[in-house]
Amino acid sequence: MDFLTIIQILDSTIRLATPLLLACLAGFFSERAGIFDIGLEGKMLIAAMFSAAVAYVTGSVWLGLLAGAASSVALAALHGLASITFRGNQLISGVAINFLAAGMTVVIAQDWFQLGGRTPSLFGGARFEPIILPFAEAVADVPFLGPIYAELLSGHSILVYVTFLLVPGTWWVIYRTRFGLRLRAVGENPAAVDTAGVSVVGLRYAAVAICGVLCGIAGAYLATALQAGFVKDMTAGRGFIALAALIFAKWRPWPAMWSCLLFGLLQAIALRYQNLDLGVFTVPVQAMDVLPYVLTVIILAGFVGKAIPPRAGGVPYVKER
Amino acid sequence: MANEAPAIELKGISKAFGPVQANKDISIRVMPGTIHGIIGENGAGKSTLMSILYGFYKADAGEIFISGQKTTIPDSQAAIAAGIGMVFQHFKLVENFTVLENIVLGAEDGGLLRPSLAKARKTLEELEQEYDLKVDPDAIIEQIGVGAQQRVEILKALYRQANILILDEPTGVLTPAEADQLFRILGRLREEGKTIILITHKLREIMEITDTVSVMRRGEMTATVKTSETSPEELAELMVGRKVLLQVDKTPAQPGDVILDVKNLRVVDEMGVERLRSIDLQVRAGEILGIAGVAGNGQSELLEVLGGYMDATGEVRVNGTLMPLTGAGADGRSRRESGVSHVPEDRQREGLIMDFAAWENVAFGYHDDAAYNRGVLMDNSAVRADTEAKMERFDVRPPNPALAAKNFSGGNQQKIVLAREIERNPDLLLIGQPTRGVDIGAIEFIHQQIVALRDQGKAILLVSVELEEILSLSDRVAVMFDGQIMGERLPSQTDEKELGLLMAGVSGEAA
Amino acid sequence: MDVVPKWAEVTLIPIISLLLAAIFSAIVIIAIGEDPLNALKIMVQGAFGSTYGWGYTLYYATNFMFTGLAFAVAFHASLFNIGGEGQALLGGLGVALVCLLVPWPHWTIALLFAMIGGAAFGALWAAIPAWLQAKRGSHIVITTIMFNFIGAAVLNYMLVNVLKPKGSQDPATARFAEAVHLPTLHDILAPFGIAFSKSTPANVSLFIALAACVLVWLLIWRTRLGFEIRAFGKSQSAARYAGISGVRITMIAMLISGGLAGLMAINNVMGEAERLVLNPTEGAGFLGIAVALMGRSHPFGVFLAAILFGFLYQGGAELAFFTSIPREMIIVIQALVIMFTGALDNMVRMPLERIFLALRGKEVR
Amino acid sequence: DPAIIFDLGGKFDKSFNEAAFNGAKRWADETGGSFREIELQSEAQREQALRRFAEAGSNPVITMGFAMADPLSAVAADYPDTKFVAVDVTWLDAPNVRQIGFAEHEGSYLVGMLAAMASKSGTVGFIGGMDIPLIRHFGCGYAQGAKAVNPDVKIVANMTGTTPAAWNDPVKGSELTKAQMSQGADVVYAAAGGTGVGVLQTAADEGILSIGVDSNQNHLHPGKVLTSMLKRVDVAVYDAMKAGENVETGVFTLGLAEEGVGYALDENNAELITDEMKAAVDAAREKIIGGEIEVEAYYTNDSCSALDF
Ligand SMILES: Nc1ncnc2c1ncn2[C@@H]1O[C@H](COP(=O)(O)OP(=O)(O)OP(=O)(O)O)[C@@H](O)[C@H]1O
Ligand SMILES: Nc1ncnc2c1ncn2[C@@H]1O[C@H](COP(=O)(O)OP(=O)(O)OP(=O)(O)O)[C@@H](O)[C@H]1O
Ligand SMILES: [Mg+2]
Ligand SMILES: [Mg+2]
Repeated sequence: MDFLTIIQILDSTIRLATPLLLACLAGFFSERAGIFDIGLEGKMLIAAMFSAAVAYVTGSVWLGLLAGAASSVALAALHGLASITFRGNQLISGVAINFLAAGMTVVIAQDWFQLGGRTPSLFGGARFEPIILPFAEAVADVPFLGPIYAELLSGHSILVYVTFLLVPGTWWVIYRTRFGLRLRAVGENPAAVDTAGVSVVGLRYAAVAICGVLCGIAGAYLATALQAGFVKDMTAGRGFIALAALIFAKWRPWPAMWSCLLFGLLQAIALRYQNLDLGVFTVPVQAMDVLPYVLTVIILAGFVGKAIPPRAGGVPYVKER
Repeated sequence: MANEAPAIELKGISKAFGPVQANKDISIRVMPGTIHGIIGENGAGKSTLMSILYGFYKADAGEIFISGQKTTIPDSQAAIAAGIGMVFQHFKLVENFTVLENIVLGAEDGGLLRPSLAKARKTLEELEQEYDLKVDPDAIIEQIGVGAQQRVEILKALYRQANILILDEPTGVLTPAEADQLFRILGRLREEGKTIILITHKLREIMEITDTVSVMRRGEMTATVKTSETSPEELAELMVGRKVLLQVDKTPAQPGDVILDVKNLRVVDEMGVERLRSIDLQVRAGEILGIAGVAGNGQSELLEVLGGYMDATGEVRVNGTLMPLTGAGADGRSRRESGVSHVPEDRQREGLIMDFAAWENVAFGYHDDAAYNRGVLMDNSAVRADTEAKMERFDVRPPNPALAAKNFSGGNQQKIVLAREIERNPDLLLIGQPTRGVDIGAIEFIHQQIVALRDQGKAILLVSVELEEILSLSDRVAVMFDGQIMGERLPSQTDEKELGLLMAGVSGEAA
Repeated sequence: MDVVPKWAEVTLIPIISLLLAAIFSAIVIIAIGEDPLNALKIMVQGAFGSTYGWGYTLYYATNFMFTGLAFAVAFHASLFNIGGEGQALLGGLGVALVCLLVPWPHWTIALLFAMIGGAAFGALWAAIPAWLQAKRGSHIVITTIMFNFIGAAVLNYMLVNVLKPKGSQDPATARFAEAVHLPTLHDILAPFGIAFSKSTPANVSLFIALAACVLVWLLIWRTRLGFEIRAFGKSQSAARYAGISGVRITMIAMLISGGLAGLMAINNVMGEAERLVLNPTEGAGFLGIAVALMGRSHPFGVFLAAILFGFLYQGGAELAFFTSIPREMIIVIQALVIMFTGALDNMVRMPLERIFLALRGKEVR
Repeated sequence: DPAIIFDLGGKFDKSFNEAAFNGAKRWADETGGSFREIELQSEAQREQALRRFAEAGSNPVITMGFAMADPLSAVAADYPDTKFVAVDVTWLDAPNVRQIGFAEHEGSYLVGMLAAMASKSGTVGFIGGMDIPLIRHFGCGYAQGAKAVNPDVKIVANMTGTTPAAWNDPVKGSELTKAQMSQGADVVYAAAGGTGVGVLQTAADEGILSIGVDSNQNHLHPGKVLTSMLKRVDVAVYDAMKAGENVETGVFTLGLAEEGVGYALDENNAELITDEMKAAVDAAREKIIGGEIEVEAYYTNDSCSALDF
């Protein structure tokens, strides 16, 4: 495997990891506040649809992003209504949201565009274009560092850079601000937050809303940066992988980034080396296809200890019945 | 002084939880600079009333006056603003946060954490100095003892500049020394003019420290008296509605064969810390061995090892048979089959399954018993019938086998566990903290049951942090400190002071 | 302690919730320019209006009973088995191998062994995540998600490279022999003089699913093992105290769960398709989660929820025959039903509680 | 009236269901007739839909996809008066079924030739959807065509996955395209449903050529899609509907000769296909029709000599 291949695989890793990381951070905020969310997938999906639809209609990808985030926040609010206000089962609510998004995206897109639940292809200002970092071309020929800068770091859409900046951002918010302290506390012991005079409901809704925004960006990234339009079910299970990454990272921001990158890397490798010929026999395509999942299980079993979720996670806060 | 407005005045407070009327038209006045005690049976509505005052629950009816001002307290924020602080019966701390983080939570200055924490650290030092409330600000809550956790709760209130401090059963989890220290602190706070409401089941504490005392029964306030004008006996009667024996009534023990024989018992935890260091002890048939000690000195581990669910090395014999201490056979079930019953220290975490009905909890651990089974299926009606019988014998209220454990008061939960374990007719009964958080009526009953079991010739190992309880129940007392037995005494030949010293690790000879 | 009486809890609340789901579905249908009342009529008619409709409704419900029960059993041990889909896929492989490899003389024997094969393969697919959870603490949610993907790949490999008859274009096994075809409801009911539609896939597996409901109920609520499973699920610390082994319960609960999911294959693979195709489960494993949660993990609740989803599937298919409502609309309706009956049930319960309290007056404690 | 049953992908799959829908619509528009339709959602509905339409008197009943073969074999005999038209099925023994197969490998052969001729790097790519024999069949013909032009051509082939999600994962399609580019591919052929949208998009973005499938996808990125492998399902459906109840039954394989498959040439890709390329491909087409060139079908041995899967 030569150097350039490695660069390309890593480049692919970054693209594949970005939507995972956004969704993972979204889940991070929600679950750290004690609201479990298996509806990441659905929120991403609806955001992908609305961002592409609005970007197409207005010709502005930024308006698309806004619309995507808004639609995702709307589903997040529904989740909040069910799990915070009405203290419902958070898992059921998440399942319902995934179904709702899978159905609604196609119904709406079909109603609007008559393209069988697709949106028309986006072009020009309706898409996020890659950003070439300064001097990328100039230094491209510098050995070793040149390609790393020009090929690997440069040339992604702005959302990629934003996403990776969100990791230290999230860390800072969670561990260095009042909001973060309260958020973590409400996921561990909401009664402590309540008796300290802070609104549990308010905090949880805030967390769920942040989750919605981040899922919205993830969906918009898929439909308007990586792709040029919405195709039904285009999230293809990424919300669930993000959830796995979150558990893998034990609900911490930096490890979340590393685990998303790991998942991205495994996928990138599997995509590049199908039918791995080992001389003696050829590894079938199916085996390469599941490599990321098998490795996840092995890593989980071998290296990661017990992951302890936020203690109040998944449990509605009831102080009197 | 006389015509000063009361610090707190509640008028006609009522509160229902669904069909349960927890508080019914309650009025109360507490003057500033006094300590006001509230006593009452489990489930009488004490905690509910205080939670209303603190804005945790909303009252259905009634008015609250703070320093003569009519105040509405819709949430805890408002209570804090009105200068009220509360230490709940079950602490409201974030277990994996540091002490400092718990203290600033909700009382931060500004959006950034560092300045808040720095300021809190300074204030905390001053408060520690002023009230002698020692805690390490950087310790993680779950790693410090309950006593320290309670100090954190008090510091939390003081940090919010509370003038009115409510403590709900603060001494339930404290050692005598810790309790004494708490009362010194409360005394100092009173001197400063702060108002304190103290809920407790311990009449001794009421008599010792309060100025006035109110008695609650079944959601109503039945009496408010000056402490100096009443007696423990009178209070107990007001509370329970009948005469209560405050002393355990028992005959001298008649020890028989050695039932439990422990030699060189050691436990090392996952972190490599030695929890038990070479414990040797024996319990004979027909005697109660009391283990005294500050919580966290190995008593819990001792009970868990004997109960079969903590790995250890050494020798444990029951009725002369060697018990496996690791691997197969080292579990609660096998231990029960060997004639060991165990009333665990923490009834809500271990002794009971809170979501299970009472009858399921009565079967819990004994669900293999032939009497509870018919072929491959469990005989639920047999269990229910047995539960009804047990509930009646142990006066569990309400005597409803279908009610979930979580819906019983603490005292009644404890009675369910006791009924289950005692009625098994074990050779050896391990019993931890039998009366924690239980009202005096129930304590009297539980103590009688334990003594009766001893008189049937059973061996009993009693672990309690209540020295009074240890002294009145045990036939012999062993004191544990730092995983070791510091010494053994006969209750008739020792006193709380001597035991207190042993508990603090001052060895027998020096004491 | 409960404010809302039991009869209202099991009738009034679900009915009002379903009504709300129907209202919101109607709004969406109106928004895309169709007639909701007509749609409802078609769905109810189509699902319950004939033995033909019932046949399909019950066929789908059978699938959901198996996967719903599978999830419920693990859930009682507080294990969140998202792997029903993969376990049911593998169960399909087990059933197919049993049916293809042995020339069975009669369907009864074949069914017995197919049940063993399906359950064994399903249980096997649950065993690894279970063991990892019990021994290594690997989070069962992740491992079962991963095993769903891995299971799909295994099935794909087996079908494309091993089981597909040579030269066939269809990545599916050969058709099972005539002898292993299961009797349909038509065949079963005919001797009793009941004319049941001949052309529906509902088959004898329905009775096995119903039996599974009863057996699971017995297991969970009437046996020592079930008692231990529930105890462990409610409080691991108490289970430890009582000497209930967590490793043992985790393994057993997951094996039963995987086995039940694998059993589903007798319905869809052996009973309906009579061969193994790619993606035979079609999400029934995932829907089992919703079914179990809506049924409050109680076998009878699972049964009712399974029928409800069977209705939505079959009614939805009829909708597709007679209207131009897009098929994704059915998914939306399902989502709304799950949402209102499963997650927003308190929205109905809370006002009802107030009403019942007012009706009842207070009792003093 | 005729009826049509779309396969699980749905009638707007940008692929063969959509082609069928277009054929049906064309018939309806031209004749003013109407047809009934259903998009399947589950396996169990296959048989259900067949019976439903047959009992409702629809004739002919047109089905899409090889997966209908099995239910048809069970149902067709029950409705001897109904004609069934099965697209992508050629192996049933049923007198009242018109079975239509397409020689996808022949069409793929032609686009394979075009790919090899258009490639400057000598490496061409193939991206399949879910790994099933049908898709391997496409890939096998493609590889043979490419090798016929340039025996040293390197063919990079990938499948998107092993679950149905593989048909709707354009992101993975993009990544596969980029991966194939890094291995030198400068023309990629996508036979991957919705995933292909991502392939064509990325190829266009990155400045390489792509090849569409089933219907003419040249217009999606004018000047950047080299060609599309046409599978004239629309024609097959249109013809069947037009023939109505009298549709001829039997097995029909539509290859190059019948114009059932082919490659798309229109104003969008006119500049990409030089006269020499066109001449070479058309010559090969004639030879295939004439039997001089035999394109190996993957199904024959479940293997492909030109390409490893
Ligand atoms: N959150 C709650 N929801 C429903 N009912 C409650 C709740 N808290 C208390 N109750 C009911 O109100 C009654 C009064 O409870 P409360 O906690 O005030 O008693 P208490 O006097 O503090 O008892 P204890 O001595 O055991 O602490 C109880 O019997 C209980 O049934
Ligand atoms: N959420 C609740 N729902 C119903 N009853 C409750 C609830 N919370 C508390 N209770 C009841 O309130 C009463 C008092 O409970 P509380 O929380 O004060 O502790 P307790 O049971 O007395 O425990 P402890 O042993 O710590 O004193 C009990 O009857 C308890 O069952
Ligand atoms: Mg209380
Ligand atoms: Mg109590």
